[in-house]
This record gives sequence, C-alpha cells and structure tokens, in this order.
Amino acid sequence: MGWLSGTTVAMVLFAVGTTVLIVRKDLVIKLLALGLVNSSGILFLISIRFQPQMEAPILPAKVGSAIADPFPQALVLSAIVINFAILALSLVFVMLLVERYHSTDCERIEHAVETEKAMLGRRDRTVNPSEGDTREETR
Amino acid sequence: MISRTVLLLLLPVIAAVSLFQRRRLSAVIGMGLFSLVLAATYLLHSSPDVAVTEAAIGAALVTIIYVLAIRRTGRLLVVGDEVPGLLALEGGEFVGLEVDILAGFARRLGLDLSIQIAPLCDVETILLRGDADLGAGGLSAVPAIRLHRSRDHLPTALVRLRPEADDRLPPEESPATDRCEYPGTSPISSRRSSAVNRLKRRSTWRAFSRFRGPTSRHGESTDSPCPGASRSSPPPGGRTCVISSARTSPSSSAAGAWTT
Amino acid sequence: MILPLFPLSHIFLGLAAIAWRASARATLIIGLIVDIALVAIAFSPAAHCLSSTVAGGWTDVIGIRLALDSLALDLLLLTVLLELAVIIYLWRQRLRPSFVILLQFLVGAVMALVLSQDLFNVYVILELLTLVSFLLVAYDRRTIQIWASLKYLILASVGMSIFLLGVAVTYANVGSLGLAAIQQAVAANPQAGWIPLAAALLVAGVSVKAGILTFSLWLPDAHSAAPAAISAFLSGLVIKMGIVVLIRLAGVFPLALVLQILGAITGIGGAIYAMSSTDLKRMLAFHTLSQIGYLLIGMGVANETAARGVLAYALAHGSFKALLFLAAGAAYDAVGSTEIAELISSRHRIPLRTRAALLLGTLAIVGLPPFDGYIAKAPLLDAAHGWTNQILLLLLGIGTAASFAKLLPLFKGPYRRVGNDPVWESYVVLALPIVLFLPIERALFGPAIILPAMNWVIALESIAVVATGWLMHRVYRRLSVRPSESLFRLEPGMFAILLGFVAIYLLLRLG
Amino acid sequence: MRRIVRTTLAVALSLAACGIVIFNHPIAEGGSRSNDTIQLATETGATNLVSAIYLGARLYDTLFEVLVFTVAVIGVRFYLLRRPSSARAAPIPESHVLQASAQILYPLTLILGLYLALFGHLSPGGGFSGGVVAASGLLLCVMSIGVETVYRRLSGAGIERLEWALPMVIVVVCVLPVLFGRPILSSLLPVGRAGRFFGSSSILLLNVLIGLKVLIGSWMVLYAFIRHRGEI
Repeated sequence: MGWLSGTTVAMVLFAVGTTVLIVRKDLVIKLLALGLVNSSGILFLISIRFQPQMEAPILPAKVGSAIADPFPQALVLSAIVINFAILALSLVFVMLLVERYHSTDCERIEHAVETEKAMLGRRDRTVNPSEGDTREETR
Repeated sequence: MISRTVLLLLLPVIAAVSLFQRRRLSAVIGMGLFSLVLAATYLLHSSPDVAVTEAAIGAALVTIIYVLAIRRTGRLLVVGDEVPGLLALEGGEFVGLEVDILAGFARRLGLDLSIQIAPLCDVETILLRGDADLGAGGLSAVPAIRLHRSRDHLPTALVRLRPEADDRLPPEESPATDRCEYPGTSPISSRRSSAVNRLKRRSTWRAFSRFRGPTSRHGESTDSPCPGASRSSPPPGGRTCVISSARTSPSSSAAGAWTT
Repeated sequence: MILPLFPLSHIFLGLAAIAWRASARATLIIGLIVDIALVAIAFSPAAHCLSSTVAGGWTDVIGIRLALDSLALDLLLLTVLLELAVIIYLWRQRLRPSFVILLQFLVGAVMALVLSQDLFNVYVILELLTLVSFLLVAYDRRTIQIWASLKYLILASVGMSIFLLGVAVTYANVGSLGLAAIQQAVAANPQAGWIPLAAALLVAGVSVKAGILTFSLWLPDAHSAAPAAISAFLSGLVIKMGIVVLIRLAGVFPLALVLQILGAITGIGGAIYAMSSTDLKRMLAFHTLSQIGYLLIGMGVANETAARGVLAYALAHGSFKALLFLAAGAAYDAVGSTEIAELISSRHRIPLRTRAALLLGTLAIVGLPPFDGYIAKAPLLDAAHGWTNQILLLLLGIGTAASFAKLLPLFKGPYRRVGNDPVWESYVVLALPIVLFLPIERALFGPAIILPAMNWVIALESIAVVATGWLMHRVYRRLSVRPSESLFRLEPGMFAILLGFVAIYLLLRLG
Repeated sequence: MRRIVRTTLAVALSLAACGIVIFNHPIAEGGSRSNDTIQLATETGATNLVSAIYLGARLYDTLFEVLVFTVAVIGVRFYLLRRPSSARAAPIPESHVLQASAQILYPLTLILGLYLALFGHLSPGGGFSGGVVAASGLLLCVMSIGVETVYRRLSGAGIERLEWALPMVIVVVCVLPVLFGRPILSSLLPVGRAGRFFGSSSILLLNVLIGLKVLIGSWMVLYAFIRHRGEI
C-alpha cells in the first residue's frame, strides 16, 4: 500500500475539487469545492514528510520513536484559518448575489451581470443632459 | 495503519458523493462529514493540533455558516387584494389567515415570503404574466376569475389538484378550471402534500403558482409541490399549477383522499 | 531589527482607526508620516545595518527572514508615493473607518510582502492582500463589483492552493522555506526531479495574483469595476506584488524561458484587448496586463541592466497607471460614464486638470521621450538581446500606442474652465516622478541605468513606435474584428489556471 | 454536446494536474531533526512543538493570519449587518429536546474552549481552536436563550471595541520586546522550564489573547449570519 499515502489522496481531492469547481453551476457547490481544493493543500502539507509510526510532536515523546515534523503542522494552522476567512467572505457575497438575483446559478448570475453592465453604459449615455449640443460639437 | 488507509480511501469518496448531490443541503452536510473524517485523518497523521482546529473550524463553524447561508435563497412572490381577516395590512405588517398559511407554505419550501397588494381584477393578469408565484386574498369569493392556459411560449402545465371524484365544486368554477386540467394528475403523494393538505383544510382558497427557475430546480424544493405536473410534462423553465379546493368539502374526509 | 515595523505600524494604525472611529483620518496621516520616516531611514547611509534580519531572532531554518534589498526599496518608494496620492484623492470624501482599516492593511501587507524572504510568509501575506482587495473592489456594493470580486476571490484562492502545494513540495525537499536555503539546494543539485514540479506549482500559483495571462482572467473585471482610488492602488501596486514574488522565484529557480513566454502571451493579449476596448477603465485594466508583459520579458532577459530596468519600469508604471486611474475616476464623476465615446463627446465637462493628467499619463504610458515611460523602457529595449525580444517589445509598444490613440480626441478643445477640480493635488504628486524620473532613477539604480535613455537611436525608435501605433489605430478602427469578452468569465478562468500549470510544468521539464 | 466536451476537458485537466504531482512524488525522508526541535522546546518553554513554532518562530505568520481573520470579520459585518434583517422568525428552536440539551452542553463547550486555549502550549489545542470551540458554545447558548438576549448581554460587555482592540494588543505584545533590547516578535515574557504551565508565559499570553479574539470574531460572524438569515 505504499502508493496510498496522504499526498496521493490529497492530489485526488484536488482533482475532484477542481473538476466540481468547473462542472457544477451552483455557486454554493462551487464554494464547497473551493473548500475541498484548499483542504487538499493542507492534507498534502501534513502528509508530505510523514511516515507511519511517527509520534505526535508533543514532548515528552516515547523513547526511541521519531516524532512528526511540527513545522508543516504549524504552517497548516494558519492555512486552515485563512481558508475559513475566504469561505465566510465568499459566502457573504454569494448571499448578496442571491438576494439580488434569486438564483445561485453561476451562469445565470454571470449573464445577468453582463446585461446589467451593458444597460448601465446605455443608461448613462441617455441620462446625460445637454447631449445634443455636444454631439454637434464633435461633428 | 489500517484505519489510516480506510480513512484515506474514504476521503475522496465522501467528497465526490457529497459534491455531486443535487440538493445543496445534502452537499453541505456531506462536506461537514468530510471535514470530520479529514480531522480524524490528521489525528492519525500524528497532528493533533491540526485535527482539533480542523474539527472546530471545518466541521462545526463552516458547516453552521453554510447551513445559515443556504436557508432561504429564493422568494415566494404572492399577489393579492386586501381582504379583512384573510390578508390585510395592519401597521406595516401583513396579518390574516391566508398570510399565516402562506408563511407556513413558504417556510416549508425554504423560501422567503413577499406579498404584494394588487386590485383583485389585476391579480389574474399579474399571475398570468408571471410576475408572481401565487395569488391570494379571497380569490374564491370572485367566481368571475377565469384561467387560461399559459401562453404558448412558456412550456408550462397548468394542473388542478383536487380530491378524486369531487364533483361538489360550485358550478360556475368548473368551466374555468377544467380547461387547464391535465387528466389523471390529481392524486398527489409527496412530502409536500401535507403542506398542501394544511392549506386546503384550513381555508377556502385558491392559488395559482408558477414555481420558477432555480428554486425549484436546484433549490430545496427539488420535489415540486405539484409532482403531477412534472410527470406529465417536464418543463424546462417553470410550471404553473392551480391549487383549488371546494368551500363545501368536509375537511377530514377530503384530506384522506388527498394523501393517497 | 526594525524591519517588521514597516507593516506592523500600518496594521496598528488601521486597527486604531476602527476602534476609535473619530481617529480614522488622523491614522492615515500618521501612517504616511511613519512611512516617510521609515523610508528615509532605509535610504540613509545607516540603512545597511537593517538590511536583513530574521523576525524574532530565530534561526534561518524555521524563522522568517526579512530583507531590505533594492527590489524592496524600489517598491517601498512606490508604495509611499501611491499612498500619498490616494490619501489626497480621498481626503475630501467621506471615509468610513472600515475603508480606512482596509486601506491601511493593504499598505501594510504590501510592505510586508516586499520585505519577506520566506515562501510561506509570502503565501499568508498574499492571502491577506487577496481578501483586502476583494473587499475593497466591492466597496460600493454594486452587483457588478460583487461579482467581479467574487470571481477574483475564487480564482485567486485556487491559485493560492496551488502555491501552497508548491510550498509543500519545496519544504519536503529542502527542509526550509527561506529563499537562501532553497537557492543553495537548487544550486547543489540543479537536475533534481523536484525542481520543475516545485517551480511550476509556485509560478502557476502566483501568476494568478500577478496579472499574467492566461492565469489572471479575473483582472479586467475587478480592476475596472473597483472605485477609482482602489483601481489605482490595485493596478499600480498590488498587481506588482505577484511580480515581486516572481522576481524572487526567478532568483532561485531557472525560469527565464517560462517568463519570456508568459510575458509574450500576457503582453500581446493585453494589448489586443486594450485596443478593442471601448471603456476607459477597462482599457486601463487591459493595459496593466500588457505592461506586466513588459516586466516579464525584462525578467526573462536575465541580465543586470534588464533587472534594473524591470525595477525602474515597475516604479514608472505604478506612477502613470495610478495617475490614469485617478483621472479616469474624476472624469467619471464629471461625465457619469467611462465609455470613451461618451467622454469624448462631453469632454468640455471634464475639468481641465483632469484632462491634463490624462494627457500626461497617456504620453508617459506610450513611451514618448521626456517622460518616465520612455526612460524606464529604454534599458529594457537596450538590454533585450535577440530579435524575438526586440520584436516583442516593439509590438507591445505599438499595441500600447494604438490603444491610447483612441483617447486623442479627448484632448482637443474647447478648453473652458468647468468647476473646480477637487483632486488636482494628487495629480501633482504622481506627475512629479513622471516628469522628473531621470534623477530619481539615477539615484536609485546608479548612473549606468540612464545611459540607454540618452541614446538617440532608442529615442527615435520610441517615437517611431508611437507613430506606427497611431497608424495602426487608424487601420484597426475600420476593422470590425473584436476579440470575445466571454473569456473573462469564471469557468474559462478555472480552465486557464489548470492548463497553464500543466503547460508551465511541461515547459520546465522539457525546455 | 458542449457540456460533455466541457466535463471531459475539466476531468482531463484536473487529472493531468493531479498526475503531475503524484508521479513526481516528492519522497519524504521524513521526520524532524530531533535535536533542533528539542532545543526549540527549551527555547520557548512549550512542550507542544507546534505551538512553539506557531507562536514562537513563526509569530510573524500568525500575526498576519489573525489579521486575515479580522478582515473576514470586518467584511462579514460590513456587508451583512446593513442588509435588512430577516429576523422575523423565532430565534429559538421549537424543539424542546434541542433547547434542553443545548442548555446543558453550552457550559461544557465553553470550558472545553477555555481549556484548549489555556493549555495550548502543553497539549493539542491553542488559541484559535479554543476560540472557535467557545464560539460554538455561544451558539448553543443562542439555541437555549435566544439570539437577541445573547447579543444584548455580550454587547453590554463592550465586545465590539474589544474585537478591534485585541489585535492591537497582540501587535503591541509583538513589538514590546524591543524595549527590553530583544528583537521584535521574540517572546515578551521570560521563558521558564519546559513543561510547566507558566513555562512559556508569552505563548500562554498569546494563546489567551488570540482565543478571546477568535471567540469574539466568530461570534460576530455567526451573529451577522443569524440576523441576516433569521433563525438557526
């Protein structure tokens, strides 16, 4: 079972996450997949220098046994919190979009935003006062 | 060693299964479970600190926030006229029997309720235009309301749900509703039927609803309130259904017929 | 020893701004004063004693090294410059404490990043930058901004997880995350199998943040949707942070070929889209891409002059791009639109100083001789050996000139005074380095760097490039071919990141 | 058709990216240099080596991580609290079983959070996980006595100011050693014998500060979400 290490599984999780991130249209699912991608990085970092029979890095360890490297674990703590922050904020934004469009479908929202953008340009142009004389000038 | 292998094998399976769920809530719960398994995996990789943090943040906090966030992502638009006792605006709030029913219905579906007041003569137009999902506010008191098949460019099914062999409808309603009825679609058996049942038992009411887009396709309510409609013609855009009940039908016996 | 104070002071001030709401404006001023003082110390002769330190006095193996090298000095200067300009620009607006804290965090994170010599530290700071700019882009809460911002966050977060994988691979093989240790490990065994993998992961991850095509497909939307002052900051400074990390990585891994190819794609792609864009802010955002292309090609050349040229160009680009974005914001306030046709037709309502600022920015960005665009580009043109690089740089120059030729009618009369231009002081702050770039560059990078700018061949070449660009604009205007904008959606962005990673890996492995 | 092509492409690209990493598998020679780490424990006085690194050697990273969390709190509050609240529905769950069990569980959870934060330098845990666990205790509290009650009591204690003041205190704790002639970001308080509760008092101090900050921050995030969404 040498091939079944944490790193391999982490990369499989990464592949699952990116696939779902592309294939599924629902924004909430996309965020879940994003969380999965981020977790895969963490699992990868944890398991990269790990070998079975290692003890947890808390002293005093059992005599004669190697302890796992504490360094990646300390890094990973930061990464977990960062992922939480990203998730909370993106969820808030998804909620704002849902409030506006009543949909979590990514393509629908994208389409609506693009239409809105086009409408915005047009409205600005028509709303402008004193448009007639400026047109004259450019001619 | 073996437990580590099992957990490692379990991780992608849980992730893939939960991310390909149709219902968002299932996906969220599945990813919460994934986080727990991940925390156990960290523990078996001799990193208890990371395991504790992952369990606290990934499995608890994140899942709670997700569940809070996806609670209500849609809106149930109701249009109706003010009828004292049924639907009325008092001090900026809607009160009345039908409001209570609608609130319960919206809650069942996981939607936000939003009520608009419109003159009775416009309710039908608004509903048919698709600007609202349900009509309310003493609609049954006006026999003159006529229903039409939806416009042709909307692939919708207009379904009437009523007890089988219920011929005690007031005669003036029949021509209007019959025109939009699909045969053989009346018995409903779904989770939602209890909601409909509640509606029917408690009030004299009639509603037209057109459940639009994502709330019915991706949302909480993938099993639609009128399954007959989806069976007869799976509509891509939305569906319209009419829920109508007779004023005169005795509630207890009719309820039995509804939940077949 | 005092190096951590650069970011920490801003962080403290930002938190003070939100804890005591009345003090928001005061903290901005205090932050500025502290910055100027610190930069003055950094430039003083005593600076060598603070040039490098490990935070907290730990060993290099596990600690985080901070260093004040020429790259850091260059960007610190740019930071202070932009901070000053943006604060002046924002001064008369209502400033919410939450805005001030985000601005302070942005400045603090930028300073921390340019000083950092540790890969994981870079990761954390990049994430902080991502989140802060994510919130700032959508600060007005228009739906367009929210969507642009969300897209940015999702793509940047995927990029950052790829970067984290790269950090993990590096740590597994080096045992430390300090750049010096990694450099030693790579130098000891340049053929090791992990090097292409780690380099590809790190480069692909950071490219998402650095405005490199085809990784950064979020950039045009986010930079054009943001409020003007934020656009100036993002385009002038924050996008350079990815470049800073790339420069650091290029000092460790053999990346010259990859950077050149990425630079070519980024530059040409950005220029094409900029030429066909009809919105001023969007065009400026595309231009950021094309200028990033310049920087990458310069980095790919990998010799001493080019490296200094890159630094000089980063500084110059920051100043004129910020000037253009700020002026575009003022023009939007006056006209109510950023469509170029609209701006031209109601140009009489744009304040004169804003128009002057747009003109100055345009002259600088196309690279006409007395201004900083030209002076900073000259070393790159001089150092780029080989005909591919030469042609690429020329093409980029032509593309820039061709897209900015659209703005020329904006500067025609009538020149009536309309209203007061409330933010002209910030234009002055940014215009000073644009006009007086020669002595600044000489002071920063030594006298050798200004020699190419004095070369009349290069000057003539630049003028010829601008003229060609103008001609090209006349031709292109009549063509109806426009590249599709649907590339800048979420899903192509995801595809591009994965594809880019695979491509970079193959390049590093085979090339 | 387009969908099939897209799905295939997505799967293929993801697998390619994943395969590249798997087949260049960085082989771990594994383990930590035990001398280094034991020395680390004596230098910081923390027997939990992860804490020793997290709040010792890499305090600078941790500081930025706290800031990332602060930014998240700012963002959530800024974007959610000004939205119209939809707290019409009852904040207290209808189920009495849930309510009763929440009442019993929440003190336990708060104590667990406190333990994790206080003993983070000796055993698994730390400020962050402690704070989050305590915040979920507060959530249970909300289930038993209602969200507005909890909110009133907590804001009566002035937690909002504290949310912004705590990171400032952390920054000050990081900078203060400079007054004693030690480098910035080194430990503020003296280091005692490894393994004692007060053996590494500055890590203990930081753990408590971070735990409190995270507790308040998580509560503010949760409150914003609950208020926006109505009920639990």
